[in-house]
Amino acid sequence: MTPAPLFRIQDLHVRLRHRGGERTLVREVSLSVRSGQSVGLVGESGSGKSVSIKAAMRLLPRGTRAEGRIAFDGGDVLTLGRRELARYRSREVALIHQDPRAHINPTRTVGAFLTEGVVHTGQMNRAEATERACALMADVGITDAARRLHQYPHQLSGGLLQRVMIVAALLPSPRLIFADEPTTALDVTVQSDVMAILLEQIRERQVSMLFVTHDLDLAAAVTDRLAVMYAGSIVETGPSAEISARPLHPYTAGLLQCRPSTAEVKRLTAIPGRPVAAHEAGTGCSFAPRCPFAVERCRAERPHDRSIEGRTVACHRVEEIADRLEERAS
Amino acid sequence: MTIPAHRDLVLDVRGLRKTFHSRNGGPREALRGIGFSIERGSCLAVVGESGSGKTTAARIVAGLESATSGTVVVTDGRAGGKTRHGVQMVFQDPYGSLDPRQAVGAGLHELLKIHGMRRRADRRTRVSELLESVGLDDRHAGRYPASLSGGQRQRVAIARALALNPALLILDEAVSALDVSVQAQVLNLLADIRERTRISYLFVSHDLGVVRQVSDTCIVLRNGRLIESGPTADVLDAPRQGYTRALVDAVPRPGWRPRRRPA
Amino acid sequence: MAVTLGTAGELTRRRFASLGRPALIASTLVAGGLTLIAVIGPWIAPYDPDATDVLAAHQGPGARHLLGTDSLGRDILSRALAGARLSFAGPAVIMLISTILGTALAIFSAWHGGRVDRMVNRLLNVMFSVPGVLVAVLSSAVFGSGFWAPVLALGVVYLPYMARVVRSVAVRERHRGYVESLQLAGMSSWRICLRHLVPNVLPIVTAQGTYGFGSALADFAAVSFLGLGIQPPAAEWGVMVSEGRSELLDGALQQSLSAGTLIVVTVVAFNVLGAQLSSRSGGRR
Amino acid sequence: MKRDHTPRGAAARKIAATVAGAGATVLTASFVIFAGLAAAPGDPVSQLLGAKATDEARANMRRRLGLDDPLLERYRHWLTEALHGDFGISLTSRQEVTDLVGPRLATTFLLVGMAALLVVVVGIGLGVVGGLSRRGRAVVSALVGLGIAVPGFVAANALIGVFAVDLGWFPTYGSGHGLLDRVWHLTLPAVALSIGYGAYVSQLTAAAVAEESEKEYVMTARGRGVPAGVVLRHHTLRNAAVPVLTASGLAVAGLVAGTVVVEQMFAVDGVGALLIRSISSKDHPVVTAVSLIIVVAFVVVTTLIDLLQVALDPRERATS
Repeated sequence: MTPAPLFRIQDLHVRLRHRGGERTLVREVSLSVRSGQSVGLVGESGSGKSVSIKAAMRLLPRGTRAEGRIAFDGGDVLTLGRRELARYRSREVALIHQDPRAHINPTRTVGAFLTEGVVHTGQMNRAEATERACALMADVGITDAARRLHQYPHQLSGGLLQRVMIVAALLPSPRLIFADEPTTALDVTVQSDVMAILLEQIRERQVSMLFVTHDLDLAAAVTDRLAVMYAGSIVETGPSAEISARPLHPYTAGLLQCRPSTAEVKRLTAIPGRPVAAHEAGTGCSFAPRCPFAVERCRAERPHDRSIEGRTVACHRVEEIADRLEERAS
Repeated sequence: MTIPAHRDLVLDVRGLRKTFHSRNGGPREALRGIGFSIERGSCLAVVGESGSGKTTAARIVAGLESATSGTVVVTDGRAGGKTRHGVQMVFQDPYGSLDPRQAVGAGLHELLKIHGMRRRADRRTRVSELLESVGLDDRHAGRYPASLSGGQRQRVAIARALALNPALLILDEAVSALDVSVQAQVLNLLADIRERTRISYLFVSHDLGVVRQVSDTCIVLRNGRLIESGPTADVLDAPRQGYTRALVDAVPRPGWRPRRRPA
Repeated sequence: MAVTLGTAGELTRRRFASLGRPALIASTLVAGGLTLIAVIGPWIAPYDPDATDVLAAHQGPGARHLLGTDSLGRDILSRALAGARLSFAGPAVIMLISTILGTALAIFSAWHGGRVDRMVNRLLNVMFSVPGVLVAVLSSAVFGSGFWAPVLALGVVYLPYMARVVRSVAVRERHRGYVESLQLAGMSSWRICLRHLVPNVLPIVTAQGTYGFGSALADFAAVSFLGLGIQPPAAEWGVMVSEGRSELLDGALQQSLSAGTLIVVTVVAFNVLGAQLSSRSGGRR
Repeated sequence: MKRDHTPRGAAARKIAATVAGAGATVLTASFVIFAGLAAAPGDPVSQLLGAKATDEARANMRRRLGLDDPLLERYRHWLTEALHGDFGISLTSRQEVTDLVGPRLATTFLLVGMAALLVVVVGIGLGVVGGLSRRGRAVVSALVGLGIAVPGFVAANALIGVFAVDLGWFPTYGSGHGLLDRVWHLTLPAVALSIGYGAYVSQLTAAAVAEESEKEYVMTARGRGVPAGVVLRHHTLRNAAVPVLTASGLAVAGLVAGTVVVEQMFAVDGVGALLIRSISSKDHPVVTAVSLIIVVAFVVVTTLIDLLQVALDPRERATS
């Protein structure tokens, strides 16, 4: 048997109090990340991918409730006490946000931002933290580190600021990094640069990563495994290369086909309708209204995870349609 | 570059310069002398990263901004007034592209009315036509923007632009804010419209995949300078400039690896 | 001034707004009721508010005089009801002036942007940096006391508050795609401003106007209280508080208390209503 | 022209511009006040000499007061004198305006100081409680909502009725002699003066603290396991300080102008009461001087806030 994964989400439900009732944001999500592994969590807006990460950090906003089990190294994250939670957040995991400018306090210096995490949780004194921050800044290609420490966020470009965010994440030597759309706000060439730096650093240090993005091509290129989310649920999980080469869920296939390529021109196979949020989905498969393969059963009954070709796919008809998904593309 | 006389140009831009004067930061040159042209019925893509000047160029062509120097000639076959009715524009943000306090149909009626369509019955027919041409129908006429999805809003914005029969439609990152699955629908719609009519597009985008799908020719801008231009297929498949190469290489695709920029 | 009272008001209103729907209904009822009294007050007053009766002076609350009588024997309830009209007329005119001029200035400024906008902004800052009470008091010094001097002065004092808030919304709307595409469609600036910009800033104008009405009412009463606005023996709440002050030392609270309470209730009602309207207008996006 | 584009240069320019703007405001205000009062009805000469004076005496007085000169000339003259500390002679008491204003200024300053202390300590304190605790929020909201709606002159009446007349703890009017007696006399006026502005400050503080505690960078800090106390001090309160200090400054500036009403209410013999009295008696030299003092105090406070902002917010310091 393989050893237990470093991080595991089982049957996660996230609900939000809304006008007296409750609204489902995330439904029955299960996911695991092994030591040293990178997993991509891919979905469009409202799919619940960012909410899942916030639940894993216990950073959900007020009025939101998470149920299920989130295990890190065997311990249950959702029931951690105050002290253990602080330890988990400060030493075991780290979070890289999408918009570094909003997530770094504009009135404090870059140095204060970088070191606060390790200094105020008693992992290093300020001098050690500063020294290590300088070393890491050099590693991620930030020149003139000593000067940068005294600058304010508004004096740095977006790409540079995101590298500062990466340094902040690496500083306490975490075992798992959550990256929430870390490059979405950046230009493509900067994205490539920042992504390369991030990958280089986590590989060197054997850090695991859960990478959240809306860009399936990007996720497939930088992760070992992928989980594709739609309307608050995971519809397909499997090795990244296999999923992008041969998608088994109609939604994954649709996403791959509607993405315009830089290399060839063809009429795009669009998915009709618009992406829905978890609470808008009916009783059946949430993708059924947009799915060209949907039958009566799909609209009536929510599909369970099926194992096929070493993957997990939430589709009633996966065996029947697996081979027809690619044909549609051409 | 001389232009053969037989080419039917809808837009001809030459020597475009734009300098912004901010009060504290000193002058900033957004465009440093660029030129391009669009043949009737074709689509030119303007490609570049943030700060390249692509949006400034589009806004100058539309007449929303004035150039510091250079010429913009629009040939729409009609007598032009102060604003160029022959040029219409669709903007990036689907939430800002429509007046939140005006129903879709009322907005279209208003546009047609100020352009001389007096009879209500005529306008009603035209509104139906326009909605249909962007994949919507009369049921959407009574709706307010708040009840429409992002993709539907951009469709309405396109219908509004088409209402004035422009010779040139500027699309400024018009599909960038949409989810991929919806983006594809709108891209297909734009292709259909161009097939049906003789409209030309000026398509501003940072997304090379999208550019490849919609445009015939493209120009690459960087820091206000024109780096490279030509047929889109040539530019993207065999870029001649290092910067264009870097742009193309940075787009994730199967088998792609992110690369650090040389320091 | 870099940080604005406008922003402060925004934050402040958001606190009130958290009170929710019951607050909206209650404040609408109270504000509406008081406004109705301001219109019909003189007709429903049980006694002539100006009729003196020295023999019946200084009476406490009782069956004949529900709120008692003042030092000249006038019925306090009647004076409070009849006084509502002048007390409301002042702030109504003040808000009319500041709303119309402030909104026009804000839209003008937002539409032209650039240098015009910077100049208007500077003008507003200068107007902010002059204390309002002082302007009202000095206006009475120059033009003489009465209704119009403080009202015109306060109308100008309240203008920047309105203009600042409306301008921020108008600037945001100005640069949205729909306004620019209307320009490209060849619509005249006038039409775009009147048919598209004004409707979109109207909710915030109403909210700010309602909110400001409460403060304007208090300020106008204060000027009358100082003896520089409405003059005795006219019935007006500020005048009543002032006249009640001398009775206070004899332990007769009712005149100053009833007029004071009316002022406070009115201000609270309009503040809460303004906050509710503003949170509802902002919730659009 | 070569400009210094470093952050320090930008900050220096910003400070210079702020101070220059303040000076311009004061100068403009002084002219508007002077010109306005000059145009006001009422003849200072009759006031000084009485109605029975001969025409010759009147003409002499007019000349002595320079009333026949053009407005700008008179303003220039007045400004020169004022800059040397001479604001002329009161038309009613015939005293030097400076002698009239000087002692009263001390009383008013004490009153404003006491009220400012109340506004800042109680206002900010309540605001922080209201902004952080969800239970405290409702109580603070109600208190503050009421406080903001009670005009100073109404509050004054209630305070006099309860604490001075009924309970007899404080004097009903007057400004007292000696520091302690003065503080005792000025307590009720200071409370009346501070209620509205205190409520304003605590409301704004509560809103700013609540808003800051929902900011993304606060979440970043929490997500790194930084203890709640540190997050509160380094992020929430640190960043709320900018709007809170601004509001407090504006409130203190407002207190200065508010003395006009409250002094009248409690018969405190300060500059505010003097202003109202002088307006009623058309004593224009005194009105001009007192108004100008109030404007200067107001502008000084608001300018200090602007400068404080530049110090607190690094973005304000930079070229924008």
